[in-house]
Amino acid sequence: MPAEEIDRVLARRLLATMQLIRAFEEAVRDHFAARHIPGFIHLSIGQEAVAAGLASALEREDYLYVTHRGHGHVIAKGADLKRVAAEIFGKASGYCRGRGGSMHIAAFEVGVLGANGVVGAGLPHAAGAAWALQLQGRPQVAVAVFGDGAVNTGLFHETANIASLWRLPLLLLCENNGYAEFTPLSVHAAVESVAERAAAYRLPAWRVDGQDPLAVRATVREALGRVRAGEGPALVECLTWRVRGHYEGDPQRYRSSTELEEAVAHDPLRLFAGRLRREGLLNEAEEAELAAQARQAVAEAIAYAQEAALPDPASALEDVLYQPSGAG
Amino acid sequence: MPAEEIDRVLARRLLATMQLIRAFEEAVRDHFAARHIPGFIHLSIGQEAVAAGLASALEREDYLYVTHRGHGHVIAKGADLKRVAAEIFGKASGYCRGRGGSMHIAAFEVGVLGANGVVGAGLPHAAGAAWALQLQGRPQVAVAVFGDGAVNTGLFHETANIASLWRLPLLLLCENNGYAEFTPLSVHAAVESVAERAAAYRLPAWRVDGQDPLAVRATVREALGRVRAGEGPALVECLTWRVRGHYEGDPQRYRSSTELEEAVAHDPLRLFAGRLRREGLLNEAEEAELAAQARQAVAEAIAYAQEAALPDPASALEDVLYQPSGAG
Amino acid sequence: MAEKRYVRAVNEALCEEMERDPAVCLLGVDVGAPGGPFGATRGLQERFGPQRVRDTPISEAAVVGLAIGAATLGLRPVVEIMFMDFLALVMDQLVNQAAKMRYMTGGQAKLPLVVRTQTGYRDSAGPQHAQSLEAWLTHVPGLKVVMPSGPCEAKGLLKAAIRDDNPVIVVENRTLYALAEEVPDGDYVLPLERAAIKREGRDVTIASLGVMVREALAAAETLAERGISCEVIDLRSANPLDLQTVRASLEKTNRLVIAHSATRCGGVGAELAAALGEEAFYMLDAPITRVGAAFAPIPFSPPLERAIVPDRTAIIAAVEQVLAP
Amino acid sequence: MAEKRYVRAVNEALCEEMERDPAVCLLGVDVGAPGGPFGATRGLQERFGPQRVRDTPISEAAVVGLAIGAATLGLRPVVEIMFMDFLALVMDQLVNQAAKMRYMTGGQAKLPLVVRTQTGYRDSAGPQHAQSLEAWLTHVPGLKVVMPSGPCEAKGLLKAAIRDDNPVIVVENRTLYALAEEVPDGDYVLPLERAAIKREGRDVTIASLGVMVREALAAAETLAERGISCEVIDLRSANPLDLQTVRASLEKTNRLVIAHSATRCGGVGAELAAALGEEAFYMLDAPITRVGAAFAPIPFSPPLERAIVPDRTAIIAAVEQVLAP
Ligand SMILES: Cc1ncc(C[n+]2csc(CCOP(=O)(O)OP(=O)(O)O)c2C)c(N)n1
Ligand SMILES: Cc1ncc(C[n+]2csc(CCOP(=O)(O)OP(=O)(O)O)c2C)c(N)n1
Ligand SMILES: [Mg+2]
Ligand SMILES: [Mg+2]
Repeated sequence: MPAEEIDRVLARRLLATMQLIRAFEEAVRDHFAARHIPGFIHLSIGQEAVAAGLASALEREDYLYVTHRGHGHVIAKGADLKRVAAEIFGKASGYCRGRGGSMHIAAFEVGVLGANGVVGAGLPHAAGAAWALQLQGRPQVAVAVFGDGAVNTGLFHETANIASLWRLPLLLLCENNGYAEFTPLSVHAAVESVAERAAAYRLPAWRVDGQDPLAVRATVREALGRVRAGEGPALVECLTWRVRGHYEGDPQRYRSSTELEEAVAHDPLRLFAGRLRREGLLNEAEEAELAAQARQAVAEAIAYAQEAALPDPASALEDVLYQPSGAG
Repeated sequence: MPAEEIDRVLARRLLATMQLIRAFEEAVRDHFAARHIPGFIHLSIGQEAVAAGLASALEREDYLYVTHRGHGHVIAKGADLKRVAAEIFGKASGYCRGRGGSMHIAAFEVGVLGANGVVGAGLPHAAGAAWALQLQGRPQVAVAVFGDGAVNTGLFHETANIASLWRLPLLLLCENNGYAEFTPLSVHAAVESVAERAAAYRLPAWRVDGQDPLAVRATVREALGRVRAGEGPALVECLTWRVRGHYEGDPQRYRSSTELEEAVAHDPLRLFAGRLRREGLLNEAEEAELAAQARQAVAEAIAYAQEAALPDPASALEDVLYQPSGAG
Repeated sequence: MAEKRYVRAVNEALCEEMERDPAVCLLGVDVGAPGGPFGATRGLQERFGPQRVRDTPISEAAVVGLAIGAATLGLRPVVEIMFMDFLALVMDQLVNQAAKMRYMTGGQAKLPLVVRTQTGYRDSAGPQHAQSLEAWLTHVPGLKVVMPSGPCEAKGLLKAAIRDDNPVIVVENRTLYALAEEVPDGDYVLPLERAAIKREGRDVTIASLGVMVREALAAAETLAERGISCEVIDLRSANPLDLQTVRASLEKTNRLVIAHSATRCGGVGAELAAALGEEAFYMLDAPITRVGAAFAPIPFSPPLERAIVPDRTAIIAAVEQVLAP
Repeated sequence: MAEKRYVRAVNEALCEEMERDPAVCLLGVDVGAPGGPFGATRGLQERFGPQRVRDTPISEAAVVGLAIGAATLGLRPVVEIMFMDFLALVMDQLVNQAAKMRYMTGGQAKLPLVVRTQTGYRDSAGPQHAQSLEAWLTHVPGLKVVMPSGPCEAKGLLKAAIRDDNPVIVVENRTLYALAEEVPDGDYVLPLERAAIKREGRDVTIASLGVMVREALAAAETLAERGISCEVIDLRSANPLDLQTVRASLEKTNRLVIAHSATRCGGVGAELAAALGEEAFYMLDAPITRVGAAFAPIPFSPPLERAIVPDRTAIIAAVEQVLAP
């Protein structure tokens, strides 16, 4: 982060977002372990600065596609925490009426158009949204979030080429946490830097410390400056650390304890809060209060989700197709 | 082509190969127009120097995967002209018993493991063959030929990444004729140079005049030197000119007459023969004799194909699955 | 009303819908400046501009993905997949994405998206350019699939597909592109989910799909000369299947032959036969008999291809079989 | 012979075949060092080295393509596709390439290639991780497809698949991975193309596939208490379907219920019902009745998922229905 003065309000907002994500995912972790949540869970603990920094650089009307590890982005984009929690708990009042769960949260009202259980599959959707924006002459952008593993899918390549060729208002945002499931980057990619691969599509690219929300924000703003100016898509690679396993329950046998310690040492919340304190922007009491607010919001959301009604089995056949009102 | 001295025998061999391909494809063109040949036909007229140069740099035991526009490569690799012709005419004695036709000629006996009607789909097959060679500790290489259009398929990307990561003995040989069907390169690719895209996979890459068989040969030899030495895959991009339409019958409305004249002006046979004459390696009588030999071989092959028996309809259900001998 | 070729009817439908609704736009390999590999989009880029009629790279999966994203934002994209065989490249986007998007988002998404593709055989297109794969799609909740059997259907079903708010796959037939018949001008829209009776008859019902409707009509003609009266149904839709229309016909004929181009084993005919074999069990005077391609890839050489793919002769044989005492 | 879990039986089959034949090698996301997402390949990279047990990038289509090329040169690759839903990403390589390769080259190619994948439901895996898509493959000439219903089949069918010289898709079931039963040690190989009678009975035949074999057996148990005797067939293979075994059973029972996890419409049961509805028409005392998933994507939330997917209760209801006077 450049040595410009940090805006106190912004800094606290970023910290608050990160705390909210963290508190939420820790609650999800615990409730999943207690078998209150069905299915699989992929947590972004350790990666919160990417979601907070990115979302802070977006307008509410911008569109966002996220991944299986998407809770953080959905929350940062402003989704209703209660409905996110309800979805993860499989409840009828969840964003997707309990049909999607953790891996498929979409919150159209805040521009989150979908998560995806198929790695890479959401990339062209974001490009298609960008194409629609371009055709409709609207000022928004579309953002695709994806991991380092997704870069090896054919869809990354096809999408990047088309987006560049058509100068789409699209931001490709890679969360490079060094792993695709249990496989480290060096075993799955011929080139360690995702940003380096962008040249093959004439995409301007940035590589940034994904543990620093201000750096992420600044880089995304710079990239989006070009995108919004009609200069075509851009790619931002955020280097980040996944603290938990690929999914909850993953014993992470493939990582040394040193490596895990290093991941924890890169905790973006601790690092950022520490820095704000050092720069006199936050004292311990304020930090504690922010954390308490986050925990409070999460507790309410989880309580809501736990009490919310399960979907009616009779609704299972609804919405397979869109039916114009009046039709059978 | 570097100013080294041209080997007379080699030069004539290259010219003879190009003439053979040209004569063959002209005959195919005419017989297709006369409705003696069923299906679709994609000719490589104008691109013969790539096939001749490439094949001259390969060993008979090396493996080759070609495209829908593959007659030239199959012939240059040494396939039996009669069986190639018979396949194109849909006859029982064709390489594929008439099941494949022009778009699917495989000639395993000379290492041609397949053409493909799905653009890009053969690329991973070549990489898989290369992986087998690596595992088996054999000295051969595998070569995938593909067009500029194929570079935009997801499979190109996935294959290039894996091949580089695994250091496979694979040569990726792109015939960049500037068109995918009727769509020019500038409309289908964000980056005009295919070789430039190789960096995204840390692939060493060369760009060469595909109208000059000696240049193609020298470049392929250089690239294969690395590949055979175990340094992993390489990419060679041959810039070439397609003279005919995408398929026979294509009126090429999308190309200006100037452009078509330019393509014809790049005729590799005329250029190469002219150069050999200028350098005193060939006189007109010799050139005519080589051409006559090619025409003669082609005439025999076509006559053979025309007279060859059609497949027995009763054989249509054979070889759907491999049946161990003795089994039902 | 004027005589129009099948491919021209497609073109007219696209043109009219693009006129009517600025949200309609086209995507695909060579659909733009070249006017499509078979001419179906000829003149449309000139008319509607390169933004609405976009040539794409050979990146079929991404192109369907783009259409999904664009449809979510209110466009009504029509994607062309050049050969139906290449649907194999886009199955994830069609099945795991488009088909489930509305359901999976709890109704938040609406996906007005059309994929046009074509199939055909007896033209030696070979093993990778001649398959009829609609049965795969019949198995997928969330998609609609139609197979126009002639110029009228080509226009009327495509217009309906474009106006529908769900992903619809339209499977044209290239061997019919040059076929001409009277096609209504202007707003001619056929229902997507309903079969049509193409010929009335008493003795046997022939339920057919796509190009096999033509073969079934030809077979019925021949059989009529032999005193056998066939009712020929054009199923039109492969997903959903209009069981009701076929069932109603069976009430009259009590005998059913199903004919499609696709491989017989596991084809749409299997579902139709199974469903009616259950529902209409006590109505049947003879086993439901299916006509389809033999269990082999479709070979290139004409005598081999003819040995694999079905035609009117096979339908005639099947009808005679279900009538055999 | 010892008690082994399903996933362990898979592991044993792979290990033994790799010992037996140095041409056997494994490919897939996380199959190497991590030992597979479900532990099926645990210990194999340590034992056979990283060249024969290769972790791949998330590039499923290319990985199946690699296996095709390698098989052509004499390797016997076993590819793991993590979830059956992701078969949608490799359909071109499976269908347009692997399945046709031998045929299309006029017999020049031999393709000893295995694709292992898995499916399952009732674990809230959600719409993109719970599909049973074998019906697509039933429609494809040139492939073999098996669905092991238990640990013995998991071992015996996988070994047979690896030894077969054709592309074989093996569809395991993750919800059975922890199930243990006695599995023969060493060379235990089951035929790929034959169904097995899992329980003899007189009144109704239940033909079932994969995990539904277990549900069918449980249903048969319950029905036996009610005096109804069911013959339970494990079809094992989805391509080809062993019609003969089912037909032979029908000769005795004259009533057939078919049960699979996949969406009922267009599932394997459709082909089976259609084929037997034709062949065994005069043997049937009641309509052939199918049990399968309802026509919707598979939702995440448990009560919704239960509403969509079939179980023993549905089988019991179907049996009672075909026995209703
Ligand atoms: C096409 C596909 N292949 C495999 C999987 C299984 N899978 C789920 S997440 C994942 C790893 C993704 O890695 P990355 O893109 O880096 O995202 P991260 O999990 O690190 O956030 C894999 C292989 C999948 N969901 N989709
Ligand atoms: C996946 C796929 N999409 C579309 C086609 C139709 N098609 C056949 S050849 C071709 C163009 C290929 O261009 P290129 O790779 O440059 O090869 P060239 O024809 O120029 O030799 C297209 C689009 C196809 N065969 N496969
Ligand atoms: Mg990652
Ligand atoms: Mg080209």
